[in-house]
Formats: sequence, structure tokens, C-alpha cells
Amino acid sequence: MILLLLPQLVSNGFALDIFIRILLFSFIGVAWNLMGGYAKQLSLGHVAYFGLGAYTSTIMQIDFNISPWIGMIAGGFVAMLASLPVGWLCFRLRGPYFTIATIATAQALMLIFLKFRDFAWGAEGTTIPNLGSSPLMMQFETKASYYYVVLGLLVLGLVITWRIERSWMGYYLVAIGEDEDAAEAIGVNAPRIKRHIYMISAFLTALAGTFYVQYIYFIDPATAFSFNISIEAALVSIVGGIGTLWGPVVGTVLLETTSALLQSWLGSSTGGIQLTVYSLILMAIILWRPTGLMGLFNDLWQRHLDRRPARMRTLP
Amino acid sequence: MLELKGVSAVYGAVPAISQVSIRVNAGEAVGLLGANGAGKSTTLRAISGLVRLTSGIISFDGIDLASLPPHRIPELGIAHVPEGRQVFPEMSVQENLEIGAFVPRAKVERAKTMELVYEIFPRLAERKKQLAGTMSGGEQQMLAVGRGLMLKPRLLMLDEPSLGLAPVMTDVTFEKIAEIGKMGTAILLVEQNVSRALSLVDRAYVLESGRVTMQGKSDELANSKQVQSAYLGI
Amino acid sequence: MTDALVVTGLNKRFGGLRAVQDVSFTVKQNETVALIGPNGAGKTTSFHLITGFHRADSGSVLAFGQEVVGLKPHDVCALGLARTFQVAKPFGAMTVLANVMTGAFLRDRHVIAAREKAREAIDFVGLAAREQTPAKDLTTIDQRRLEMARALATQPRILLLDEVMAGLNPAEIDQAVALVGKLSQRGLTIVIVEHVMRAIMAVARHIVVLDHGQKIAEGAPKEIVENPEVIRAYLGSGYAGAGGGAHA
Amino acid sequence: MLETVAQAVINGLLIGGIYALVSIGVTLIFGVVKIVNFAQGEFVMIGMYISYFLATYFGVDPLLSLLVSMPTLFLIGVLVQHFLIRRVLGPNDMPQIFLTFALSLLLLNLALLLFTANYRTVHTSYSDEALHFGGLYIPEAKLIAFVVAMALSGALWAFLHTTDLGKAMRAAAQNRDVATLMGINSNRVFCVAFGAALALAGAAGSLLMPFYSAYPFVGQVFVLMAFVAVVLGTLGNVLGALVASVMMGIAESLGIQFVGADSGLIVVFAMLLLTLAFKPQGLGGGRMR
Amino acid sequence: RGYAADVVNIGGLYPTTGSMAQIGTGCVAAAKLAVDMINEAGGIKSLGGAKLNLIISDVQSDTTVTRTETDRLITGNKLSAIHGCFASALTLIASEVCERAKVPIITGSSSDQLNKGRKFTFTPFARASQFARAQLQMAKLVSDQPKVAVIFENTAFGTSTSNGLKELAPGEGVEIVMFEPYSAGFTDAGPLINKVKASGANALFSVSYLNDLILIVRTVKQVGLNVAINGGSGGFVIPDFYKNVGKLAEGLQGVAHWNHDMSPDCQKVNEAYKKITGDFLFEYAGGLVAQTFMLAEALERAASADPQKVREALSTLDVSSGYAAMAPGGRVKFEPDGKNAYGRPVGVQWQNGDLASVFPKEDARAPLIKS
Ligand SMILES: Nc1ncnc2c1ncn2[C@@H]1O[C@H](COP(=O)(O)OP(=O)(O)OP(=O)(O)O)[C@@H](O)[C@H]1O
Ligand SMILES: Nc1ncnc2c1ncn2[C@@H]1O[C@H](COP(=O)(O)OP(=O)(O)OP(=O)(O)O)[C@@H](O)[C@H]1O
Ligand SMILES: [Mg+2]
Ligand SMILES: [Mg+2]
Repeated sequence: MILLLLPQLVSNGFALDIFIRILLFSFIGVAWNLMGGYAKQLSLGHVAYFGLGAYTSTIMQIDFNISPWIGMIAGGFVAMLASLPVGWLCFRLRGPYFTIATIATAQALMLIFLKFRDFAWGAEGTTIPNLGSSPLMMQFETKASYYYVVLGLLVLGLVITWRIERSWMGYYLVAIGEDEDAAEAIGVNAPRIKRHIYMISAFLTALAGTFYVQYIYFIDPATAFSFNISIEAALVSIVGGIGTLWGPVVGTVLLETTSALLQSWLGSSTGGIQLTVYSLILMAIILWRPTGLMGLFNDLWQRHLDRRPARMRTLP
Repeated sequence: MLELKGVSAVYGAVPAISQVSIRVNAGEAVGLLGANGAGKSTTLRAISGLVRLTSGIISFDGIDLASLPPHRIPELGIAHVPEGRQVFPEMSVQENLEIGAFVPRAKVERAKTMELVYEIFPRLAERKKQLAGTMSGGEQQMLAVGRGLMLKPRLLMLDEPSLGLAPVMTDVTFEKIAEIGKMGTAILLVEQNVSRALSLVDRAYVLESGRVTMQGKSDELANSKQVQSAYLGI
Repeated sequence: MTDALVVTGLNKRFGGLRAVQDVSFTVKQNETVALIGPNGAGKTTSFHLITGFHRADSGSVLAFGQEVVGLKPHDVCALGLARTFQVAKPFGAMTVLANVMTGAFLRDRHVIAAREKAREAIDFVGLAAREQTPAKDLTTIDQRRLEMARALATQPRILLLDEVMAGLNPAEIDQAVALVGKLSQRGLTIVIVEHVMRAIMAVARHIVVLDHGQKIAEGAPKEIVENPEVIRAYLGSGYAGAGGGAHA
Repeated sequence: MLETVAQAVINGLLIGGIYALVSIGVTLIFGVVKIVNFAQGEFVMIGMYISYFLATYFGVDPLLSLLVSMPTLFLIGVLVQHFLIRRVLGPNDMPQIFLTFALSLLLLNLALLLFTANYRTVHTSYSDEALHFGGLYIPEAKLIAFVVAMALSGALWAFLHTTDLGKAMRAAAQNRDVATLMGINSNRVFCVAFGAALALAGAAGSLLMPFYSAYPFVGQVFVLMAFVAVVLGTLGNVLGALVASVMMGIAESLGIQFVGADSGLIVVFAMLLLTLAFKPQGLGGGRMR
Repeated sequence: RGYAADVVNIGGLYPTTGSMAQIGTGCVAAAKLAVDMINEAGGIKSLGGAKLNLIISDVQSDTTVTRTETDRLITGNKLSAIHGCFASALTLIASEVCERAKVPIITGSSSDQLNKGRKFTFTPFARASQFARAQLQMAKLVSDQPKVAVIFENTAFGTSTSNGLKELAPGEGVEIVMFEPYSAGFTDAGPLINKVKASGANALFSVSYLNDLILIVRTVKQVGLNVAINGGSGGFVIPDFYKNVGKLAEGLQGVAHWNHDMSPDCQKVNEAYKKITGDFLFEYAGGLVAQTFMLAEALERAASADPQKVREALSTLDVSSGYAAMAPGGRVKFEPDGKNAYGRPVGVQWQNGDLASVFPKEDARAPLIKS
């Protein structure tokens, strides 16, 4: 409710911009968390889908004049398709092998977009045509509209996660993350489940890619396939608490706010300070709460419950 | 030689053992019996310094073990064969045994001890190069026991050494443990196979829910109605 | 009536080691068969081969007439073969209930139904008091119970148990034996690997003895304990001397 | 043509030696402490700066400064392990990865703050010289780096396999509690391993200095290659990392020559992905060697 | 409140962290210097001597941050204009934001895309295509039959510059024997130079950033390859290049947006900058001083701090003297697409540890040395 009204309350464009970033990265984190958090498949190559989504919709928009709204969905499906071969390859690997293979696929994809210059503007990239206010083409005059779009995405991501978490699929994912052999032994088709969740995760990540390009008005391989996005997706989830519904959101709120505040306090001083402080804070959080902040909330909640009669505590 | 006085330990907030007092004299074989979760393994872990004490004293030859860092304890000649075949899975059988003699007091006679271990467990000799993690359950158990022997211990603590061993192998193992005991090594044995254990040890303690509830000579315990019904299934 | 499990000419090599050689045996429906043999005889490997965790070099395994060699473990499980692992593999971060529900989802994807089934299995193995405990906090014994419950929740027709009674004291073994008996009464076919002869003698109708990957004997329990070959390779003279009464 | 190929192979071999130093450090940390150290590249950077400042202010030859950079980084490694890494060791590898990631970010920006973004180069008598054989050439500085890299890798391998401390490292990595029961101080062993790995990074830095520039981001250039090499050569496997590094150097060089100068990395990634498709455990097989 | 005239806020977007921090920090120093000069000279007189207030923001060499920071600068402060982000990807984003917010941005970036359909974006210096022509013409000066190997980093900067080279070479009578993008930030130039060697080129155009270029130059020396090197702009024309390659730099040619010896004004600013930083004023930073003065000039003419008015003033600006005209060609007048009608690059050569302007004749301060 507050979230819905927020743009009306906050007149400051800068603050709204931070909220948009928070929602966007929360959404990316939520998409990542489905696979990385629940099934513990630590992917650091999710930007591959982000970039594919971004490029699909931009190519459709610029070369064929198709609305990014349609492009966004198309991008999602392209990412879903792309996740199949990548998944086929990477899911045979476990632990750090998997992680590094995902990094390599995302990097390779970037290099390919750089190499084939005639296909999608190569390294030079392109800007998004300025259409003024054109909601059908995902261009808005006010920040508030962007805010609502990305809020919608986040809600979508959370609803999907919530549904999955509560269903058999959620149990299967956690089981795979805990011990794949044991999961197989009780009839869990681990490769298939991983493939499915990877497709969903890729689809959602691609949606974020389209939004991102429309929001920053620019696309090039370095941006669309930036390793930082892969890192950020995982980082917000880990700081917030992987495998929890709200973890990525909590993590993003914390990290993005910190970084925005640091940027505005220290951004104009000599190079390096704000990121130095940021990384120190990051280290402190990880050392203090290796399992993420949701663990802290849960502990507090548990302590609260412990003070109540025991029968209240049985799960539904 | 080894003395525990009023030792208590917890896991998180859950008490695992409380006020445990036991003694093992030099050259003596002592048993530690009790149901699942009674706290037998925890007692051994406390001696080895793997769990922190909340109260009590553990002394070995007059040295306060709790004040030593855990890795110094084996140097005193205390070997602990942990519960559940915890071998180093990605090292070969031979390397596992070598590591067993890591402390200086054992290193000098490493080759000789290893001969002995291979003699007791010929299967290990056949599989020197096999990765320990790919050995069968029982083979791993043999390796764990063998690795404990590599320390040339003065006190040998065994946590369920017969777990997963075939009956023939159990016989051999108990025979050898008895022999080692006869040669002067003190033994602290945790074993679910209570009748077997009682035939090997001189004395035993019975733990229930983390407390010592009975103690005595092994034949006394073997004849006790309580022990018979609770642990011998008679 | 087709036999529950027909193993024929099963082989598996690890490098130069022939872990399982030409093993064949048959388990009739609703029968409890014990697989015994000295350490490293190939019992666990046989389980791995039957349930698809290792691929057999050659040989065939028919479960209710259907070939399972070549199938993935989850397919084998879906056919109704559930197993436990010699070293328990609980889903540590999940509660006992969630662990078992995960098994139950194989037959029923509805959360509420799965929870019902899971509770029943948990009760059956006697873990009801620990329903909400995270699996990693259980004792090894309880973890094995959990593993049984999880396997039962998949509603198998054949249950393969690998040393689920190791580390139990005689009194506890008697309880466990009763449990297996109850499973059998419910119509399950059971293959059990165990070194505790007290338990084997109590539950098994039929015993298959492996040594060095080969089947060296097969028959009714009474015959097996008197078989000199089995005594030499497995039971040891101590057992024969004690006339089978002692705990071993 | 033949000459071009031969030269491409020489170039690849030489740079592969440097990749090896970085990747062996990564693989050592993984093999023992079981974490993927994302900050390894930044420690190479520190090694480079140490050599740079010694050369610029004290006239010390970068190769000699190995004697300073290696011990210094060893010490840093011990401290990092003791005060940071130790606290997040556990079954869950996510916090560990991100701790080292944050560390990398920290070191990088600290360097930026202290040393600015400027590139810094050291010129030695051998920096820009090469041995010429017919049409082929071997840059002297790189040759020296390659030889020292090989010697250090060999020494490390021997250490891990023939000494008890080496075996103790592997034991502690596999089961800390049981290692303690063997009398192994796993904490100290981990510190030594981390220190040794960073010392290798320091060596890489010093060896690079005669022909490469130091700047705050320099580590990132090498670390990606190092990761690919350790996975290609099986994590934790020193010999595997060495072989994979050299292979990658050659593949990259040949890729640049025959596929395109912007395709060296694509070739390397393709090699990685293909290898993993057929040998998911990497070239080194499944274990630490 | 409206745009009060006691101070005029100007935004500066530069990466002082991240991979482009190197140049970004120099730019910040130069921008501060220019603002101080203007303020000391009495500020904006038509606004009653209002002082310029420079608000710098670090865009971290990162696109998202650039988007956010541009927004933050514009909405958080009453800005009259912005300058910044020499790097083309970052500039393109900043420019898009400025267009939508209707705040003029003046930039040293040479990307041709900046001149497509933009109203608030001004580019006083040479465009990528012009750089190419100048480079080709310089090649003709050193050899009668230039056989050029073109290697360029696979970034926006590299590809846009090299495309010009490929298109214009036939017309300028230059043969291109090798045309290869390479992955920026390599670990070893050996393989690349091996390829150049095999191509039989007698001249090498390298469109590269500093570190790659250092390695390329050093490797060329090791191989013993005898080619005339033209390092283009970017990493080649900054003080660090010489510091890193030393004597090897002597005689190498390049092209720049701006050079510190082009005119007495340039030299004066250069001296002032040297006093602060110890290094000579390199192209982006020098260009930035000029840009700041262009903004001051526009403010002067607009007599208003309103960004719309500043934009009007910029679009009608025409200066050919003073610091605002410190651009190769000596005159600044923007065309409707934001290009400077008189913009052109300056050819430079490393001579005795300094960067001398050698081409074209009008801007040359020293003769081109043929090695
Ligand atoms: N890691 C742990 N975390 C929490 N509780 C534990 C842990 N290990 C043991 N416990 C608890 O401590 C108590 C004593 O356990 P311990 O392992 O010492 O028993 P035991 O007598 O060795 O039993 P067993 O026969 O099963 O080996 C048990 O209630 C057990 O649940
Ligand atoms: N992956 C492997 N690589 C090499 N050898 C193996 C591997 N797995 C099992 N073995 C060997 O195969 C033989 C059979 O092992 P298996 O685990 O089946 O024995 P088991 O009958 O279950 O014995 P136990 O009663 O001790 O559990 C053993 O000697 C073991 O060392
Ligand atoms: Mg125990
Ligand atoms: Mg077994």
C-alpha cells in the first residue's frame, strides 16, 4: 500500500530513482534466488539472460518497431530457450565448476555480441529513440511510471516465488540443493527440476533486462552483459538470505541504500573512497551474518514466538 | 591416568552430558555404555577437546586437557577413533594411515606401526592406493581403527569400532584391541555391542541422558538385571 | 505372480577391481531377503546398481518384470523401488516433516495430502516427537529413521535397506526388527543388508551371501549359518561356536 | 607460416606460465580451504606494486623483489585467513565467495585511493629485450618469469605430496575435526596454505613487473583466466592447473592468430565448455594432486 | 525559487573510480582549474558576477551509475549545464538523460551517435570519422606507400574510430593490409604483434587504451618490428604513456582532440595545470577546460542560468578567441546537430618526452620527425 503511494509521497526524483533501482535489483535478485537460493545452484552468469532480454526487445524495437512490451515477453522466451543448452552443459557440473561455467557462458555471450558488429550494433551499442511520452512503447515522462512498471515486475517475481516455495516444487528445489543423490533416490528428477527452475529464472531475469534498457536509454554489450549484474543478483540474495522469499528484497534495500547514500556523501571526493567504504560494510555484514539478514529476522521472530504458548508454534 | 570430574557440555542450548565423572587407570580397559543419544560420543569428544566444557575438569597424567588447544591433545598419546568411519575421503588408504602418525611421537615408528596395521587388516594392505572415500563402509571402519592405532596411543578411545563390520571382522578387531590393551595401552571403549564390550573391558560406566547412572566391574554389570533388560535385550 | 526383483548376471568393475561379479538372485513378492557378506563384498554396490546410482557393466535387473538397468535413480524410485543409504543423507536444512514430505510428493503433489502421508510415515518409524527438528540436528540413528520414513513416503513396493540397524544396541535392534516385520505385513518386499545377525535371523526368509563380489551361498537362514563356506568367510568361528544365539 | 605458428606457440607457452602462478594459488586455496578466492588477482596487484615501489625508490630489480613480495604476501595471507576467512568457513560456500569478492573490491579501491589509477611500469635492462633464433624471438623477461613460475609450481607440488605438512593440509581440508584428532592444527595449516597461495600471487606480481604495468585493476585481467584454468585442470589439482594454464595460453595465442584477435578468449571459453561437457571434473580427474 | 544568479551550478560527470578512473581524475582537476579561473576573473558578468559552482559526481565507469548520477545531479541541483563522461557509452547515456530533462550537456566524447537527433548535446571537438582522416593523412607524410595494419580494441571507441579508417583509406591512397579488432585489456600483446608481423605492414595504427598500447609498443620493440606507429587518441596522448614506455615513445604519432601547445592560451592553461598536478594537460582534460569556458561564454550571452536559455546560447555560440576557442581550428560554432563546424583533430608526436602538435600545418608547433 505504502509502496503503491510512494511516488505520490516522494516528490524528489532522486529518491524515486533509488527506489526504482531497489525494486529492479530486488526483482533480479528474486529471479536469481529461485535457482541460486532455493536449489543452491550458485550461478554468476545470470546476466546472460538479462542481456538476451535486453537485446531481444531492443532489436525488435529499433529494427522492427515492435513495442518493448511485446519485446519484453519475447526476450523472456529467448532467454528461456537459451537456458536449455546452457543448463544442459552447466548442470552436469557441481559446486564451483557450475559457478565458473556460468561465468564463462555469460562472458562468451558478451564477446559474441561484441564480435558480430552487424547483428546488433557491436561494441558501439545504441541509444533508445526518444519518443517523449509513449506508454505503449514503454517510454514515460515521469519517473513514477517507471516505478510502477518495475514494482509490477517485482510483485510478479514475488508471487511466483511464493507459489513455488509453498508447492512440491519448492520442496524439491531445496532437496536438490541439500543433496542431489538423496533427492534422486526419492524420485526427484533433479535435472528436469533444475531445468525448469532455470527457465523460469532466466525468463524473469530477461524481463529485467528489457526494463533496464528502456530505463537507461542505452544498450551495448558491456552494459547488457556486465558481470556486475550477475554479482549483484547473487549478492543481494546472499546478504538478505538465500532461499527466502523476502531475502533478495531485504538485501537490495540494504545494499542499494548504503551505496546510494555513500555515493551522495562521498561521490564527489577522490576516487575510491565510497567503494572502499561500501566494500568494508559488505564484509562486515557477511562476517556478522553469513546466512543473511533474514536469519536475523527469523531469530527475532522466533524469540518473539518463544514467548508465546507452544501450541501456537506448529506450522499450518 | 585419565580423569573426568563433573564434566558437562552442551550443543547450542541442549545439554548433552552433565556432571560426568569417570576414570581410566593406566593399562586399564574401560567401557562406556548407554542408549542412543546418551552422551557417549560427546564424552569422548569432550576429552579430545572437540566440544567445549561448560563445567568440570578433564586431566590426563595431571595435565588439564581443557586448557590445551585440541590439536595438542593427540601429542600426549590420546588417540580417538571417531564414530561413523570418518576417514579422509580424498586421500589414499596409505595417506590416511600416514596422517594417523602425524604427531612426532608416532612419526618415528611410522613404518613399523603401519606394518602392524596392515597385518591386522589385510584388506587395507590390498588397497593401499584406493581413495578412502570409495572404500566400502566396513573397509572405512577398518581404516579408521587402523589410523587410530598409528598414533601409538597410550590411551585409545574407540567410538563404536565394530560399526558395520562383518562378524568375522568384529572378532578380529576385538581380539586385537584386547591384545593392544594387554601390551599396556589404556582403552576407553564405546560400543553398542554391549556383551562384546563387557567381555573386553575391566570396568564400565553406564550413561543415561548425559549422566552416569551405573558403574562397576564388567561381570557385575553383565549380571545386573537393569543392564540386561536395557542393553542386552535379554 | 511375477517376482518382485530378478537380478541376473550383474557385473560391476572399478578399475581392476571386480566389485560385483555375475550376481543373480530373485526376491519374491512380499518376501524379506537379506544380503550379507564380509566387508567389501559388494552389497552396497549391488544396491547402487539396482537403484541406478551406478550403471551395471552387464546384467539385468527386473523389478516386477520391468528392466531397470539403464534407468536413472528417480525413474527407478518411481517404479516403486526405494532405498536408504549406508551413510544417511538427510536434507539437513529441512525439518524432519519437510524431508519426508519431499518423499511423499512423488505420489501426490498436493501439499496437504503429502503432509498427511509424511506424518504417517514419521509416526511409523517413531520420529513423531522430532517432526519440527531440522534434520541436521538429529543423531545418526534418528537420521537413519528419517531416511526410512522418507523412503516409505514414496510408497514403494520394494524397499532396500542398507545397514539401517548399525549402531543400535540389542534392545533397539529388537524394536527395529519389529518395525521391519510390520512393513512386511503391509505387503512390502524388502531387501536388507545388515551385519547384525540377530536382526538377519529374525527378519529374513531367505539369505543371499556375497563374497568378493560373487554369490557364495543362498538359502534359508538355518542353512546359511551352518554353511562352512559362510562361516569361514563371514560369520567366523565365534558365531558358529555360540550356536547363533549370541549377539553379533 | 610454420614460423608464425611456432611463434604463436612460444607466446602462448610463456603467458601460460604466468597464468599458472595465479591459478595454482587459486587451486591451492580451493584444495585446502575449500573456498574460491575471488581476490587472488588483487594480491597479484599488491605484489606488482611492491616490486614497483622497490624498483622505483630503492632500485631493486623486480626479480630480486620476489624475496620481499613473497614473504609479505605470505603474511597478508595468514592474516586474511585468520581474521576473515576463518569466520565464514562452513558447509555453505556462498558467504565465502562473497567475502572474497568484497575483499577484492576493497583492495582494488584501496589501491585506487592510495596509488591512483595511474599505470606504473618498471624498465629493466632485460625488459624490452628478446632472444632471437632465426625468425623467432623469446622475450627475456617473460622467459625468466616462465622458468621461475615452473620452478615454484614444481616446488609446491613436491611440498604437497612429499611433506607431512602438505598431507596435513589436505587432511584438514577434508575433515577439520578429525584432522584435529590427528594432532593437526587446522587453523595454522589453513593459514599456511592461504599464505602460500598469496605468496604465489606475490611472485606472479614481481615476475610480471618487468614487462607489465601495475594499476589497480590489473588483477582482474588475470583472475578470470586463472578461474578458467583451475576448473579446466580440476579444482584443487596443482598439476592440472599448471597444465591447463599453459594449454590456455597456447589456445589463446593460436586463437588470436587464426580465429581473430578478438577471439582469443572465445577460444579459451569454448575449450573450457567443451572440456566440461565431456569431462565434468576437468582434465585432472577428480582429486587433489 | 527560480534560477537565482548568485551562483551558477554546473554538473561534471566523470569516472574517478572503475576502469576509466585514470582519465577521470585528470578531468576533475582540469574542470576545477577552469572554474577557478572563471571565478577569479569575475564570474559571469551578465549575471552580476555570479560564480560558477562545479558539482562533480563519480559515475564509476558504470552505465547504471551514470544514469542514476546524471538524474541525481539534475534533479538534486538547479543545474544550468553539464559536462562530462568522455567515454562514449557513458556519455550516450548521460546525453539521453539530459535530452529528456532538457539540460544542455557539452562533451569531449567523439562518438558520432551523439550527433544524431539531439538538441541538448554539444560536441566541440573532432568526430570519430575526422580522426580517421587525419591519421591516414599523417601516414602519407611518413611513407609514400603506407601499408597499414589497423588493430583496434573491441569497444565503442575502437570500433567507431576504426570504421572511419576503413572507409576513408582508399580515398586517401592508403592500403590497409590488416584490420582486426582485439579484446581490450589483454594480458599479452605477443600474439597480436605476431599477427601484425605476418601481415607485412610498414605502419601500425593502434586504436587502444593506455595499457594495451604500452604492451603493444614494448612488444613491437622486442620483436624488432620496424613499423611507424600511430597510437590515435585516448591512452596514447596522456602523460602516463610516456612515463610508462619512456624512450620507446619517441617519434610515435597520434591524433588528439586537443593539445597543450596548440596556442598561447593552451600553453598558459597547461602551465597552471602542471603546477597543480605535475603533469601536462592532456587532451580530455584540456578540452574540458575549453568546454567550461564555452559554457561560461554561453551563460554570459544568455544572461540567465536557465538551462533552456543556456542551450539557446550554446547553439548560437560563435567564438574564435579566448579560452573558449581553445580547440583545434581555433573557432567554435555549433551546427544544429551539435557538431562544431570548425572542429578537427590535431596530429601529435612524442618528441623529447613531450607531446608536440605536428599536423595539420595550421596547428603544428613542431615539424613531424620521420624515423
Ligand atoms: N552436533 C550436534 N548438535 C546438536 N545436538 C547434538 C549434536 N551431537 C549430539 N547431539 C545431542 O547430544 C546428545 C548426546 O549425543 P551423543 O552423540 O554423545 O550420544 P551417543 O551416546 O554417542 O549416542 P549414539 O549411540 O547415537 O552414538 C544427544 O541427545 C544428541 O541429540
Ligand atoms: N568408486 C569405487 N572405486 C573403487 N572401488 C570401489 C568403489 N566403490 C566401491 N569400491 C570397492 O568395491 C568393493 C565393494 O564395495 P561395497 O561398498 O559394495 O561393499 P559392501 O559389501 O557394501 O561392504 P560393507 O559391508 O563394508 O559396507 C569394496 O572393496 C570397495 O572398496
Ligand atoms: Mg555416539
Ligand atoms: Mg556397504
